Amino acid sequence: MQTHTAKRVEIVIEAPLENRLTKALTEAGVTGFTILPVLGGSGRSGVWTREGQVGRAGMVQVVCLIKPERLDGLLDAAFSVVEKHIGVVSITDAQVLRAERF
Amino acid sequence: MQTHTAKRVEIVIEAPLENRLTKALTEAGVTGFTILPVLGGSGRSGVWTREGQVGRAGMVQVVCLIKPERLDGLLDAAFSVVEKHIGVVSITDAQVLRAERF
Amino acid sequence: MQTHTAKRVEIVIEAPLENRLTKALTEAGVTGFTILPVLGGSGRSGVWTREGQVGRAGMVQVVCLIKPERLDGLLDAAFSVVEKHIGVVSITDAQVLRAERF
Amino acid sequence: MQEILSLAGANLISPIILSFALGLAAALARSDLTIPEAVAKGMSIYLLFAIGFKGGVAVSTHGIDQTLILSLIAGLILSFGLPLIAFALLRVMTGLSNIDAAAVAAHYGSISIVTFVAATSVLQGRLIDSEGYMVAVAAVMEAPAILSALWLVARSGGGGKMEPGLMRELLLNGSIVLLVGAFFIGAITGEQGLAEISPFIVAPFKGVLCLFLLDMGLIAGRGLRQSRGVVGMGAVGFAIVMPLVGAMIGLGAGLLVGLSLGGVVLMMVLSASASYIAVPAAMRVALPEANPSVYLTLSLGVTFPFNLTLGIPLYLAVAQIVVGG
Amino acid sequence: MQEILSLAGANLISPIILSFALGLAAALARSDLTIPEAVAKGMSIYLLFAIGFKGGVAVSTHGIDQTLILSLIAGLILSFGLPLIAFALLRVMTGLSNIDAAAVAAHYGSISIVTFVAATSVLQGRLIDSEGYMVAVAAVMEAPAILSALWLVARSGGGGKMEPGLMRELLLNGSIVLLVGAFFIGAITGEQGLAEISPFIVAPFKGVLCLFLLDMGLIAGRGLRQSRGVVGMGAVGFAIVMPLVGAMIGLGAGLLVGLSLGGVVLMMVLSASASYIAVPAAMRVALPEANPSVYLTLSLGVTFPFNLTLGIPLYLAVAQIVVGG
Amino acid sequence: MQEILSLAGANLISPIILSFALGLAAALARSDLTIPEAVAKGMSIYLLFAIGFKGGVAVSTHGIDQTLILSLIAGLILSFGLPLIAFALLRVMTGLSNIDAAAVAAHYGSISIVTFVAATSVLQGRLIDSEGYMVAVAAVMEAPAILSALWLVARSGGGGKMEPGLMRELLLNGSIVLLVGAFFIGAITGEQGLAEISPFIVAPFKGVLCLFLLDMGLIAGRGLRQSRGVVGMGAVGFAIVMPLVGAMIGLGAGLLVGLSLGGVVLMMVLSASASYIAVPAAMRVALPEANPSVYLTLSLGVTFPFNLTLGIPLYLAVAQIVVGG
Ligand SMILES: Nc1ncnc2c1ncn2[C@@H]1O[C@H](COP(=O)(O)O)[C@@H](O)[C@H]1O
Ligand SMILES: Nc1ncnc2c1ncn2[C@@H]1O[C@H](COP(=O)(O)O)[C@@H](O)[C@H]1O
Ligand SMILES: Nc1ncnc2c1ncn2[C@@H]1O[C@H](COP(=O)(O)O)[C@@H](O)[C@H]1O
Ligand code: NA
Ligand code: NA
Ligand code: NA
Repeated sequence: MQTHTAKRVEIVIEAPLENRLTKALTEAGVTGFTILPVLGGSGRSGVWTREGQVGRAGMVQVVCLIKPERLDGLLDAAFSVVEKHIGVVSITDAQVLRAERF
Repeated sequence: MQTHTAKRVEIVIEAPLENRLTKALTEAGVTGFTILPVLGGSGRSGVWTREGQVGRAGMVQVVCLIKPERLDGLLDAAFSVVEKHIGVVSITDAQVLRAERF
Repeated sequence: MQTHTAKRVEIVIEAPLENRLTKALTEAGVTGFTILPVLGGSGRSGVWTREGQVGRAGMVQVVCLIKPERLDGLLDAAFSVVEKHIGVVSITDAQVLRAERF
Repeated sequence: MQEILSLAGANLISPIILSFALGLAAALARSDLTIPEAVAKGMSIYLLFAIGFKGGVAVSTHGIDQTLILSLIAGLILSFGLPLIAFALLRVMTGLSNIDAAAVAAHYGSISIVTFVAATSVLQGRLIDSEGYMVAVAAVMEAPAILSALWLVARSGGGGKMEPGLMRELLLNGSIVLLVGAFFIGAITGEQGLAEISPFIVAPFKGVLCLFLLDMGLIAGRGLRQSRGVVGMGAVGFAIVMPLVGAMIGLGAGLLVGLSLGGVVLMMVLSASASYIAVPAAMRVALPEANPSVYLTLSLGVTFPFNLTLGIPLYLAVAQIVVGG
Repeated sequence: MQEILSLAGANLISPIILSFALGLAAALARSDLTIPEAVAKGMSIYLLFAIGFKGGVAVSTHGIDQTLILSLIAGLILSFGLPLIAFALLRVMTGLSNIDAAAVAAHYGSISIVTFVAATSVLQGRLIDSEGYMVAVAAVMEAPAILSALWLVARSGGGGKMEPGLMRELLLNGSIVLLVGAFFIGAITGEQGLAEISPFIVAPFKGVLCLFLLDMGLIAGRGLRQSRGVVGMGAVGFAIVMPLVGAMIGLGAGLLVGLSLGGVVLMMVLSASASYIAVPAAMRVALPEANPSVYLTLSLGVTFPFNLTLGIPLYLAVAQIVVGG
Repeated sequence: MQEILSLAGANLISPIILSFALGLAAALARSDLTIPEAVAKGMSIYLLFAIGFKGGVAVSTHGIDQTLILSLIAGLILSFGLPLIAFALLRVMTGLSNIDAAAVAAHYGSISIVTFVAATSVLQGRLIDSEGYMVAVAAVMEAPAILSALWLVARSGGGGKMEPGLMRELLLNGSIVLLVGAFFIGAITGEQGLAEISPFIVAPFKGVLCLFLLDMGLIAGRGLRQSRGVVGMGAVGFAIVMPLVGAMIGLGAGLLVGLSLGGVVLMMVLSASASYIAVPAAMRVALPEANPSVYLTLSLGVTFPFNLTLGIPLYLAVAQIVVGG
């Protein structure tokens, strides 16, 4: 089956920043993303868990599949939001079906 | 530690199609998969979120690790379900422990 | 934007083992990880779903981004926990922003 | 007319309607107020269980009416038939494609159980009795409309073939199973069963309904905000005309079958209401090319609030005039 | 006999049992009816809190019985001892491996709090009092059986060593902490505390129990569907014989300790019931080689419904004959 | 003094406080007891809806007091002003950075709705009436403190500029919208609306509050366990002194405005309490450099339990002495 080269960017970011991140991504021309819930984690700022939380606590993982040539725009947009905040960004090489979608 | 080459296929698909997808995968000889919840996302068909939904709304992410030689069969099976539907498919090169499992 | 080579390790493991895994990882010097919920899945031990479960049932996915040179330590630690249990481990090559964090 | 207005006015300032309005306003103002998916699903399970159970108890108390079978048959016919009328109206009033029109039509043949519950609540508030088995009629009306819609699409050569397994899925749909199951539990355990669990399923019912309608308002508002421009004025007009047409046909059916005043009102409400939970999911499987924004906006964004606020009191007033009482 | 049957009959048509049956039937028919995990967990937290609290209030009202300590000790001994009997029975009746047999045995030494709750409900329905601290006995019986099972495995050289930290995890298990904690809150705040929150923990209790049992039915049905062929007839036989054996031993213990009729019944029920929440999770840590399908199918798929439907009325009838009353 | 102690004693053994203590103890002992996020959010939605609604009904019954507007203005001024006092205290008592101190100050200018609810509960238990619109005062006090904190940071050149959109987010925050919305629904539907849903929002209220406080205890305990060493003794001292200072200022404001005894107590409680839901999320957006462990430990780990256990009875006693009654 015909596949196309793409980048898979996965950003773990604090939930209160989710809207700002997706807005920045959209403004940078990212046309699609998927948001996964996160149960908990650990990092330099300590251990945390979503259990029992009431407010907009915790983190989410935003996944974007994009054409490789759009990666830099996306990373700039993501970085502008993640910069001062807690969170991690990873990029992997991927193949996608139906390239017209990205 | 000894690792083995594999493909990691991640399919974001509408929740009402989940059963059909996993059935097609199983019929194509895929022996294992993991289903992750999805909170929301955005794509050509607009923005959506799982919050407050009652029915089988929203999407899920199905993750399959498979031997590279089984990739084509899997993609054919996945595509037959995803084809007319909303959803994205990405493939990344991975290493796995315990190859006998895939 | 400057990125750095890293490994993305994704471990699907039974929820009752989560604490033991993250403890082993921490002892192996892994400084960060993220835990994603899992809805269900299928493997050699059959099909399962989280729906309606009451106890610490089901599985979780632990994601670690690490410097490549720490991969072996991490895999040894992970394997010591996963070994006798249900679960899968996959490793992909990734790029990360802000290498000082890993 | 005077009476209809005062009825509608009284209806409009009930906590239930105001909760819906609050959700709608919050979503339109882009507040981050949300109800977790699990809680929303939990409330819907509670409501289905309670309404089914109470219907069953009513049947066990009042006995099985001769009209029970007739009502079920009427429900079946309505659910099969209303999509055809809806489809014809849509062809006249809107420029929707065949497939979109068929998908919308399926929603209007099926029912909204929350609208049904709200109507029951209004009837109770006015001490009007209704046949307990109307719950079973509601269950019977959930799925057939989908078949009619698929037939409409197939007829015009547009695909929409019956997926293998879809039929079973439709009939064993979670809400139908829960509603019918609870109905039978209520019918078997009767007044005694009700006494055991009524502090759970009767007393707090309206309060739960408020929070559930808050959630429906949030979802409807979010949908309206995102679908600006997706549906034209014609489609919006349809979403108000169709419930009126449906209600009139339901009125006829209720009279023919010989239902009580309350039963007639509920038959009107079932016919007038449009699904927004079960049918959308089925459409994603059976008619994936149809645009979800269209049918969700119409059924949840227009018809649902219309029925909730103006429709129910109107149908009640009309039924009172026709049936007397 | 006559009486046992009529008791069982009355028990079978209670909303609680019928809700379980509905869940079971829905899952076996592959309906997509599900209850969200968070809602199921929420209901279990509610039930544990309510049952613990009410037990504590009962103790604060009736005072601490001389038999309290004896009952706790009896519970400990039963939980340690029943797995040995279960293991022996399993060796005779089934071809399960040592490890699988030990894992199953752990479940039967521990308890099912929902079965306990259902029994309490039946007792209340018949206006039979029971010792409030039986809740504490239930808590005490949760964990020891796991140690016996590990010892059984270790003895036969099959690994199953005590993982570091497991002991603390078992004793500070969420359900035990909640049950015991609520028990103390109830004991401290007494009747006055109960008055404050009884519209929450008393009135709607049975209704919540219905929905919870609906969920248990769904899980049990799903499990049964997936485990066809995993457990043989011998194992199924064990899952019916073992509760009977357990109940008889519990009867003896209850009489020895000097419990009231209600207390004896509850002791029988605790001994007869098998864990399907806490112990399975512990087994995944301590005996990962044991097959979860086997122990879940037996404890949740066979023993749980058996106790719920036939077991409880049977134990009650037997206790009434023996104790009188 | 005697009386304060007995009041505090009675307060300490209420099911609500003991539930909090249970959660705290369970988390500190590292039990795996947790309440699912969706259930916790569901309970908070329930509590906000109920408290808002009841406040609205009280206003609709007792009419709008002259002091309503004055109270709202007092609330605004307190929320803007208290952070400045808190900041000054923090500079004196602790070595926190400007940014951390400002972030903590924001929490103490804002309010804890659960503390408010617990105080209402204590007042009701003592049959002391209070102004229904104090709920609206609570809503008004949620957000302004955040602006003061940002101003404090900006003044010292430390960034903390007002993010675009943050203002709208703060005002349309889910809890504010729900609280105010339910308040209006209650005010519009009045006693009649309350009668319809009181079995849902009145009767089980305290029980739900118990489980919610169990969850708060779990979170607070988890936080305390993880933040050992993060906050010094000075900061802990601040977290006990600041509520006392806040309460005294609230007392003055309440007297100036002319509130009833109950209203004065609630004004004290609002001033004394610190936010741990809305403000932390806003701080992550507006002052990401501030350390969440510091402000969460102080507001949820120290001030919240202090107010819940000793603070409320103390404030009530003081108010009774000053106001009389
Ligand atoms: N190396 C890592 N791998 C995966 N997730 C991480 C990693 N480091 C941090 N995270 C996630 O990002 C959150 C914040 O990280 P930090 O900013 O280091 O406190 C953590 O709680 C984790 O969920
Ligand atoms: N480029 C993308 N990257 C990640 N997820 C995507 C992307 N495009 C679409 N999706 C996901 O797939 C769903 C449907 O996409 P679409 O069919 O484009 O509307 C979206 O709501 C997202 O959850
Ligand atoms: N090939 C695979 N790809 C993705 N997930 C898998 C795979 N195999 C197993 N899993 C996950 O691991 C769980 C246990 O697998 P197993 O030990 O094979 O029963 C399954 O239920 C899946 O969630
Ligand atoms: Na209809
Ligand atoms: Na037992
Ligand atoms: Na304050």
